[in-house]
Amino acid sequence: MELDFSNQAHFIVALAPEIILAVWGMVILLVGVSSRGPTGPRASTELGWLSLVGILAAVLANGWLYGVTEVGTGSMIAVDRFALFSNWIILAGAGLGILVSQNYVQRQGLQAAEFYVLLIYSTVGLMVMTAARDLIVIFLGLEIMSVAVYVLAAINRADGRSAEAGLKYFLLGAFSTGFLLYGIALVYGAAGSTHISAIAESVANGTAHGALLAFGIALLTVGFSFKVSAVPFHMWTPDVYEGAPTPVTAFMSVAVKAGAFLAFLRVFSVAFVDAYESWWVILWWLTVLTMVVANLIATVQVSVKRMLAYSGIAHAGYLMVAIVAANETAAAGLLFYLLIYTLMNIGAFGIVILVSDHGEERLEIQEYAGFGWRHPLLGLVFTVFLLSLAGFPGTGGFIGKVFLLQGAMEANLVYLSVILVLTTVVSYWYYLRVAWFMWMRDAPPGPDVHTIHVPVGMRVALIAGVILIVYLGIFPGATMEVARSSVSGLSVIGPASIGLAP
Amino acid sequence: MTQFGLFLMQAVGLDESQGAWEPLFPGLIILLPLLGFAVNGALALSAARKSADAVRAGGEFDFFENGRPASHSLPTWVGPGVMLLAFLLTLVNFMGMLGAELHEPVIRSYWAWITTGELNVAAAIQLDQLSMIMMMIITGVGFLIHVFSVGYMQDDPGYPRYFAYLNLFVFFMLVLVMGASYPIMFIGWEGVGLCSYLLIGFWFSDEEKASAGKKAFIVNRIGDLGFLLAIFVLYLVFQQVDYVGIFGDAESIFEYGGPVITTVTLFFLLAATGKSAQIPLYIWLPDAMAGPTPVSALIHAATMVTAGVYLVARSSVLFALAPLSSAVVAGIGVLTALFAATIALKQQDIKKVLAYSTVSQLGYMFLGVGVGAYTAGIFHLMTHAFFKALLFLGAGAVIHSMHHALHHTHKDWDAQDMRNMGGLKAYMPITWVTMWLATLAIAGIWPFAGFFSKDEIIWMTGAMAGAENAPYQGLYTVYWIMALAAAMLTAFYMTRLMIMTFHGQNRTGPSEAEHLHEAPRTMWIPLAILAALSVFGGWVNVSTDLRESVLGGLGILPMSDWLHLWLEPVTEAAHRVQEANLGELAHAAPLGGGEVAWGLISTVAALGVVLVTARLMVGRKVPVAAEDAEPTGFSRILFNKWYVDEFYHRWVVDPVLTTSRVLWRVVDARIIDGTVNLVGNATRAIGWVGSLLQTGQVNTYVFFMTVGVLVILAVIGL
Amino acid sequence: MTEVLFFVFAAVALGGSLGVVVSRSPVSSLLFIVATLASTAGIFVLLEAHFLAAIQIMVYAGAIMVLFLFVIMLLNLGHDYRGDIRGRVAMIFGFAVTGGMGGLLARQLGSGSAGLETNLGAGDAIDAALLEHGAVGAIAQPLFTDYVVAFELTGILLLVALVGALVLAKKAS
Amino acid sequence: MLAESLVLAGLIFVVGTLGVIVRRNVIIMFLCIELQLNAVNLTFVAFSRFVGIEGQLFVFFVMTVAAAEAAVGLAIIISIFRHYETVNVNRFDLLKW
Amino acid sequence: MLNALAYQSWVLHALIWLPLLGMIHVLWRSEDRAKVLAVRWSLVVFVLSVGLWWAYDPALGGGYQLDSTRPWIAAWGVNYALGLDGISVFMVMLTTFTTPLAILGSFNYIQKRQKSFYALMLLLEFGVVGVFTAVDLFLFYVFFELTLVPMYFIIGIWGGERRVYAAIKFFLYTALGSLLMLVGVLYIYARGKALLGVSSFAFVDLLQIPLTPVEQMWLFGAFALAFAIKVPVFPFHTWLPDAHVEAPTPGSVVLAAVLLKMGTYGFVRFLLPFFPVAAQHPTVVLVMLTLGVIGIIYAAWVAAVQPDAKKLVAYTSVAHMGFVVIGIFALNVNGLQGGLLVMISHGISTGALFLLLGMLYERRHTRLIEEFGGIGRVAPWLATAFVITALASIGLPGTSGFVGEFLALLGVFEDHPGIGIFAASGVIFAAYYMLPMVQSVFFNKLEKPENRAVQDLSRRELWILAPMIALMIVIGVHPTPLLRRMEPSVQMVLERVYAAAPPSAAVSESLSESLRESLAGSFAESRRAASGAETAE
Repeated sequence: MELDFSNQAHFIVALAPEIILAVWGMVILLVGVSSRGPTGPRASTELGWLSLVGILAAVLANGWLYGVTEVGTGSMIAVDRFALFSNWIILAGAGLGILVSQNYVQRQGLQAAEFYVLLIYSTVGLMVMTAARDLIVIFLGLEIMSVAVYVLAAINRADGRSAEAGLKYFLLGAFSTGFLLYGIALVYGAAGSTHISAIAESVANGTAHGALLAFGIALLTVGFSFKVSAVPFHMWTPDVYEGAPTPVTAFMSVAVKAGAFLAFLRVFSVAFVDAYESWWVILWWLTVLTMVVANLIATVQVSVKRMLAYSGIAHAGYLMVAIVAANETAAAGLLFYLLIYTLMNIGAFGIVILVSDHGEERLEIQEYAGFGWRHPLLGLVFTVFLLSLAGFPGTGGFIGKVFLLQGAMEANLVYLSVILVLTTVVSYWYYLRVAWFMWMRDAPPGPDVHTIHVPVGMRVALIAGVILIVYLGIFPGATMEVARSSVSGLSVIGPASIGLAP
Repeated sequence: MTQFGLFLMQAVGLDESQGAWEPLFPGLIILLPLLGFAVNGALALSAARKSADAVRAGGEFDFFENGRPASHSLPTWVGPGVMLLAFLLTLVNFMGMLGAELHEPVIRSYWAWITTGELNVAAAIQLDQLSMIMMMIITGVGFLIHVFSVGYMQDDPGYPRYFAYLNLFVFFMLVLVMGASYPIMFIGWEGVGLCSYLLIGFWFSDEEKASAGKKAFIVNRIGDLGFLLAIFVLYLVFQQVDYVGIFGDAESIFEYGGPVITTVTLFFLLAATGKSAQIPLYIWLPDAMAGPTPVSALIHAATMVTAGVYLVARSSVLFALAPLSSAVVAGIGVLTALFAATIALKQQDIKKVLAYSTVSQLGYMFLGVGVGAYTAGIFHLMTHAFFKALLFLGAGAVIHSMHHALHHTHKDWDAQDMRNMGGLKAYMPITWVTMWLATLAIAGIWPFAGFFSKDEIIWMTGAMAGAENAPYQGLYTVYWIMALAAAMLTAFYMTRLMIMTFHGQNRTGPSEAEHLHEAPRTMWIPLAILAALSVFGGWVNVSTDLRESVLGGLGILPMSDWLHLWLEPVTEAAHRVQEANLGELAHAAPLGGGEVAWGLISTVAALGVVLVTARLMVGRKVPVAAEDAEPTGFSRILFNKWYVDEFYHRWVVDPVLTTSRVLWRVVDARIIDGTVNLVGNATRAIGWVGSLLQTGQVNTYVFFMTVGVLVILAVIGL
Repeated sequence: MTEVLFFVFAAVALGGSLGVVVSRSPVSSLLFIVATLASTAGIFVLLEAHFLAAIQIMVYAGAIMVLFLFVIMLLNLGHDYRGDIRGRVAMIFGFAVTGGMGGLLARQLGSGSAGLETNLGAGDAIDAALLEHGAVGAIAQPLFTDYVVAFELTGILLLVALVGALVLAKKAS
Repeated sequence: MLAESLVLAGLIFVVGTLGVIVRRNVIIMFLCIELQLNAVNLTFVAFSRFVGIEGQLFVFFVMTVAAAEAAVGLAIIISIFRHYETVNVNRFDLLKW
Repeated sequence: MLNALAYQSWVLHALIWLPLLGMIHVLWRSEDRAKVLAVRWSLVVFVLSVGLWWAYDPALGGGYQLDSTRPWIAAWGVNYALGLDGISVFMVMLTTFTTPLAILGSFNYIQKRQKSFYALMLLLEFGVVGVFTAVDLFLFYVFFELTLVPMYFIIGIWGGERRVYAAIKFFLYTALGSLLMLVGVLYIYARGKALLGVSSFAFVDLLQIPLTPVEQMWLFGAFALAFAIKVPVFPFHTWLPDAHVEAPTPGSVVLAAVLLKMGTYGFVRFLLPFFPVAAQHPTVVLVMLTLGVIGIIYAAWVAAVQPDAKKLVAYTSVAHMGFVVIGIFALNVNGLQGGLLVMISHGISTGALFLLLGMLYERRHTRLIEEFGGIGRVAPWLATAFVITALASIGLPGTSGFVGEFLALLGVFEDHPGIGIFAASGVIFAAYYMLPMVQSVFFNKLEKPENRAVQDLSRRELWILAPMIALMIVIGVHPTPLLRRMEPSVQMVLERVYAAAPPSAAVSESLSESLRESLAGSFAESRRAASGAETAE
């Protein structure tokens, strides 16, 4: 039996960044485990830089892909602008994640090679997932990412909380995978294919089996909602974010969430766009619940890390508005916001990593009393990140939020927008609370025993984050254009305008 | 003063119409006191700085240690000086106007004050007969009081500040009477209130005095509200606020006795009751005696408190068009006149007696303008300015002397309590004589000034009661009787004051009595001039009926109807309205009898009261204040001023304060802010409850996820 | 015949799954699930997915479940299962929720799939492929061509799992 | 037979879900999740009969994923067992609220 | 000369960006240089802004002048568009005038972390000038929100005991409103895109969008809430006393003088012209007027019983802003002009009051009224300045406070006499709250030894207060130049409002017309008829 691969050769091009990264992951694995590899205290830093080289190569490849013409929308792997923009976001998340984790990995004595390798492979999984046009591939990408992150969450074997985080993430993740899979199965049964273009076609011309499709969509919603941590499928998030090593949390909160959202968007706005009527109400309510519940609970958190976890859930709520709105503006807003979110959230976690200088200590908000005056630059940087998270003018967070709101407005989702801003007000409380501890409380008397050393990688990440956030807050035009052109490559745009939400 | 002006006019040969009249620097009249204020104010500020340094060091700065410093000598010349210049300038203009036979007011507009939309208020002054007579009183009497003050206040460390305030007061008072529109008048209206506030509380370290100033200001503001509202209504109707425009159109636009004009005039009445201390807002004036006595003379007797009368006279057309309001004005006036007079009967503080006397006399003026006798009201305003200023200044001289005497022996007696005085005529003969003249004038005894003005008011009240078409005729009869009664009371309490102060045994104490002395020259000369005016001032306006009679000097008095004629251009519109609507006024009093007869009756009666009172009281032994028993019975009620202050406190001030506290503590802090905080706290509380669901138990998480799935499936499947 | 077999397998599968949930010992749970997997494999055969039926037995019921058993033994979990099943309230809620879900699913799937059996001739295509390539080949053909990307991805997945298991399970150095 | 298979799969799935809700032994919870996956597999196979071979391919991939998850999952369970000396999930509550 | 320098073309940009440059400069240099630099920069800004008085020419109509537009976020049609009209020109000048004085007034008060403080003050100026000069709604919103941050830190870091509570409350409360407004902004924008195909946030473009009455009502609500909280209008005012009491002196000054004006400015700039149908809906007007009147009276009463002088003045702000609100919703020229003038005058007089209270606080370290007494004896100049300012604040004629209140009340009275009467009673209560405080602090016996040590004004303090007091009097005596400059723009706003209503619904004029008519005797009627006939011919 001859196998003819000529039709598959283009995958090598289409998946160039992923392949580069995957291969690079193996290289690092080999370097890391070989006796000639880097040893001693600097090992993790060096491996980190090495991993960044891979990320950089993937970035270059991704840029190169802009010059490549796609073979057609029938391909399982998309090389459209959307996928490429998604790659930027994910690679940015991964790169920044590596930068903020170098010192941490070293001081916690984690297994550096494995750490970076898993991080790289989860990146690969994410990139595959966002580029995929076939539910099978999406599922596999998701699983690669998930399995890697399960391990990453539990990777600090010295810490029971890390293990607990890993276990919870794993158990609940696997549980949700069941729903996702079941959904895929039902959609497959209803539409007769796992390829999203084919599904879209079948949904559009009505050949898809209505009852099965509806349940399939519902279960897919559940599956994706879990990954993006939408209420009530969010309950793993705070525990896992709190327990996992902080750099992993940072990475999870941005890249993983971004990947999930991008796949979510692609599936729902391409495959199910014509079934919009059947799913938008569900998503509308999930969105509302997510925004409200997350923001409310975040107000009572005492741990900054856990607060940021709830903040991440809240942001998921904001981002889901874009999916409910299902139009070009909203989709572009989603891309733009994810980019901003990646920058600011990693930045915020970066500061948390710096403050918790001996591992997972000093996470409580009280520990930040007087922080701003002891470390003015770090305080300022953190303040910018917080303001951006809160969505304040002058930062990218604001532009992103406005972008999302515009999408909602175009879809006439007025109530949703109102709820979004009301919950944003609630969110001001907990973001500003950190700022007030930093600047308005005096540090405990006596000399500062916690000298904070900012390693190079962290410095790069923070500076890049702050500059980009402010830049995107003031001059968002070019990036917005790119985001918009990226979604116009996504073949499907939702209904222009629908009625008011329930 | 007007006599003098007349004389001058004739002397320089100004006569009858001389074509269009150009006023001479009218703006300068206003500006001069302002200039004085600026100079004195600057001196005051620098002096205060010195004094403050001393106070901070724990002592008091003695300005007179090394002779008078410039800050305490310059005001002597600047303060009265600007007043003299202003007076002379006024005089020149007055004479000019006398010769010009002006029928239309002269208006000088300096700049556009408020210009927006259709509203156009110019910073303009209006010179007409009414404002001219007021300016004469203000600058003339004002000048005299400034001179008096030099003597009275010269030892006070706040000397420059005093003159600064006094000059500022004159400035605002001139703005009040010279303004060409209601808003400009309102500037003066509130400005004089401010100065009154500052001067009452001149010795601000004394809480009682400072509070008195505050009370005056706040009560006045209640009246000012009426003023504002009246302006608003007028603007609404006329789309302008200038006198000329409003008075020109008023007759054609307003229906006689219509609701709107009644509203406007009642608002104005509210304003007037505040400024002129009429029921129900008179309560601040007795307290205002806390200020230096010359201030009481100038502000709380001669000028500011008459602003309400001026307002009504100025708006005579409007009030003429509103018979109801006029009746209310007259009613409030006569009621106040009688009411205040009863209180004055039992006061022991010399200034309090004069204060209630002022309230009472202002009541007469209100009665006058209320019955449509605008000229009579202004006439009484003028004569009252003379004799009441004299009385206050005289009282000031007495207090000054008493104060010095008591100060010498450090006796902590009240220098103002008449029970501590007695027999002062021996020590202060000039004061004694001049004050008796004023007393006779205020008592309405022929031929003193007060007789002519008061008699005309009472007579006009009677005439209204018998007018052809006058509404509320019975009411006016009552007014007339009340007015007569009040006149008798006036004669009584003034005689009582004079007897207690100047006659009988001296009660000051022997060692103190040695230090009692006559007032210095700067103080008694103004007294003398005012005394002359109190005697002769009434002769400029002997009414027609009296002119040829014995009471009118059998017609030998020159220009005896002068004020009527002089003010005719201002009041003619009002008179026209009155004639058209009221018909002819009665020529006999309600009880019959003509003006001459009633003039005689009232003079004789008043004189009788004076003589009887004097006879009864002169020999009576008066206990000094410290040993006096508490009054009992009805006199206790009078002594306590009918408990009106207490009434206001109980039913107005306290409720407002209590309500304010409730609003703050309950409504603001609990309800409104409580709601705000509740929202915040509830948000967090809900968040806290929500966080409890996050149990850390995987089973729980799974359960909630499954519930979510179930709900979603149910929504889709059902 | 097929019908009868189907219902037998179905009964065993369902009963087995219930056994997993209710049995106290992890080991018996494990045995119940093996039963379920095996009967499912039987149903696979009835649905003419022969290859899947085979690997279901070998890989799933065999290898994976043995791994489970290995871990159970390793952790020595044979005895202490008091408190393993949650309290009555949780049970009631659990049954209510899952019962509702089951009802909904059964209703929707039972009636909802009605039109599907008739209008597609995919079964014939599968039969043809089976005839042409054999049971393994019918799957292998698309697996290595159309779905080669997915296949390669499973490679990465397994690599990740390998590294992960290694990282976590190896003794701390 | 499609409908019957689908319903059966659905029921097995639900039972699996129930197991995850009511059991506290991590391993049994994991087994219940495997039950769910098995149910999905059944669904795929059932559909595959009427839709196309991709369903069967999918089952193949799901089995691979199940294997990978089992490896990692059991490793995590071993790892956590080292800290808590138990596999009872309600003891794993350091992280909450 | 202004023309020779091309002043018109760059001044607005300079006014916005110079404070920001100054901020960077301040941050760059050492701690002890900060205050001098901050004063210099803000003075430069002020000096530059003075030219606006001449550069803005009311003869050219009420539209925007000195305007310039550069694309900012092209995709959304957002422009960096600046301009001034008669309404905003004085707000800008008020800002540039107040900021240097506030900075000067903080020399003694701010002892720690000076650099950050002065940097934040300049940042605040940047934001506020931006608010008043932006003619692009998006830009406006950005600046509007931006002002929150520096103020939050100014209150929270340099404030009093409960500073954090006050700062948070200030921030959350005002943000709540402005975020709802953001939804409104984007809704309008979306409507513009949908109905006209215009992607723009420019005021002029947004004004073209035909919003339905229902939409207008909702949007009015969203905008009104945002601005009402900012103003603050009763019952949204409770953040203000807290913020004022806790804020450091300069913070209070800027808060009172400028930040509150952003709310009322929003009323004039947006509520009236953007939603004319809603703005003149009888119920809306009634509600706004009622809230304004309640604010006037209620705040005055509450102020009167405050033991804390600063809190008292804070409540008076609420009362003053009540005058502004009723002036604006009088919906006629007098009312609007009055409202705007009260804004200016309140900015100066209340700003000065806070400065004076700050000076007292620096001397005595307390704000409790009962702790003072007889201060006039030891600090006569301070007392004089305070009394003058207090009198301006309670609207004594001849001071700036009067003209505005007079016009605002007049405006209300023209169309709503009943409400006007209640509102006017505020003049009584102004005396009721202010004079007792003045008495207790400056008059009465000098009993406490601490008070005896109080120093009089220093030269610096004198320089701060002198221009403010001078302005209070100058504006009070001759407000016409201001009124003339504002009038064309005010007229434009009103034209816009009334253009939206059917002729019969135009409330203004109608009352006064009908009143005149009903009053007029037959003579006047015939006269009017005659003159009407003449014009008809």
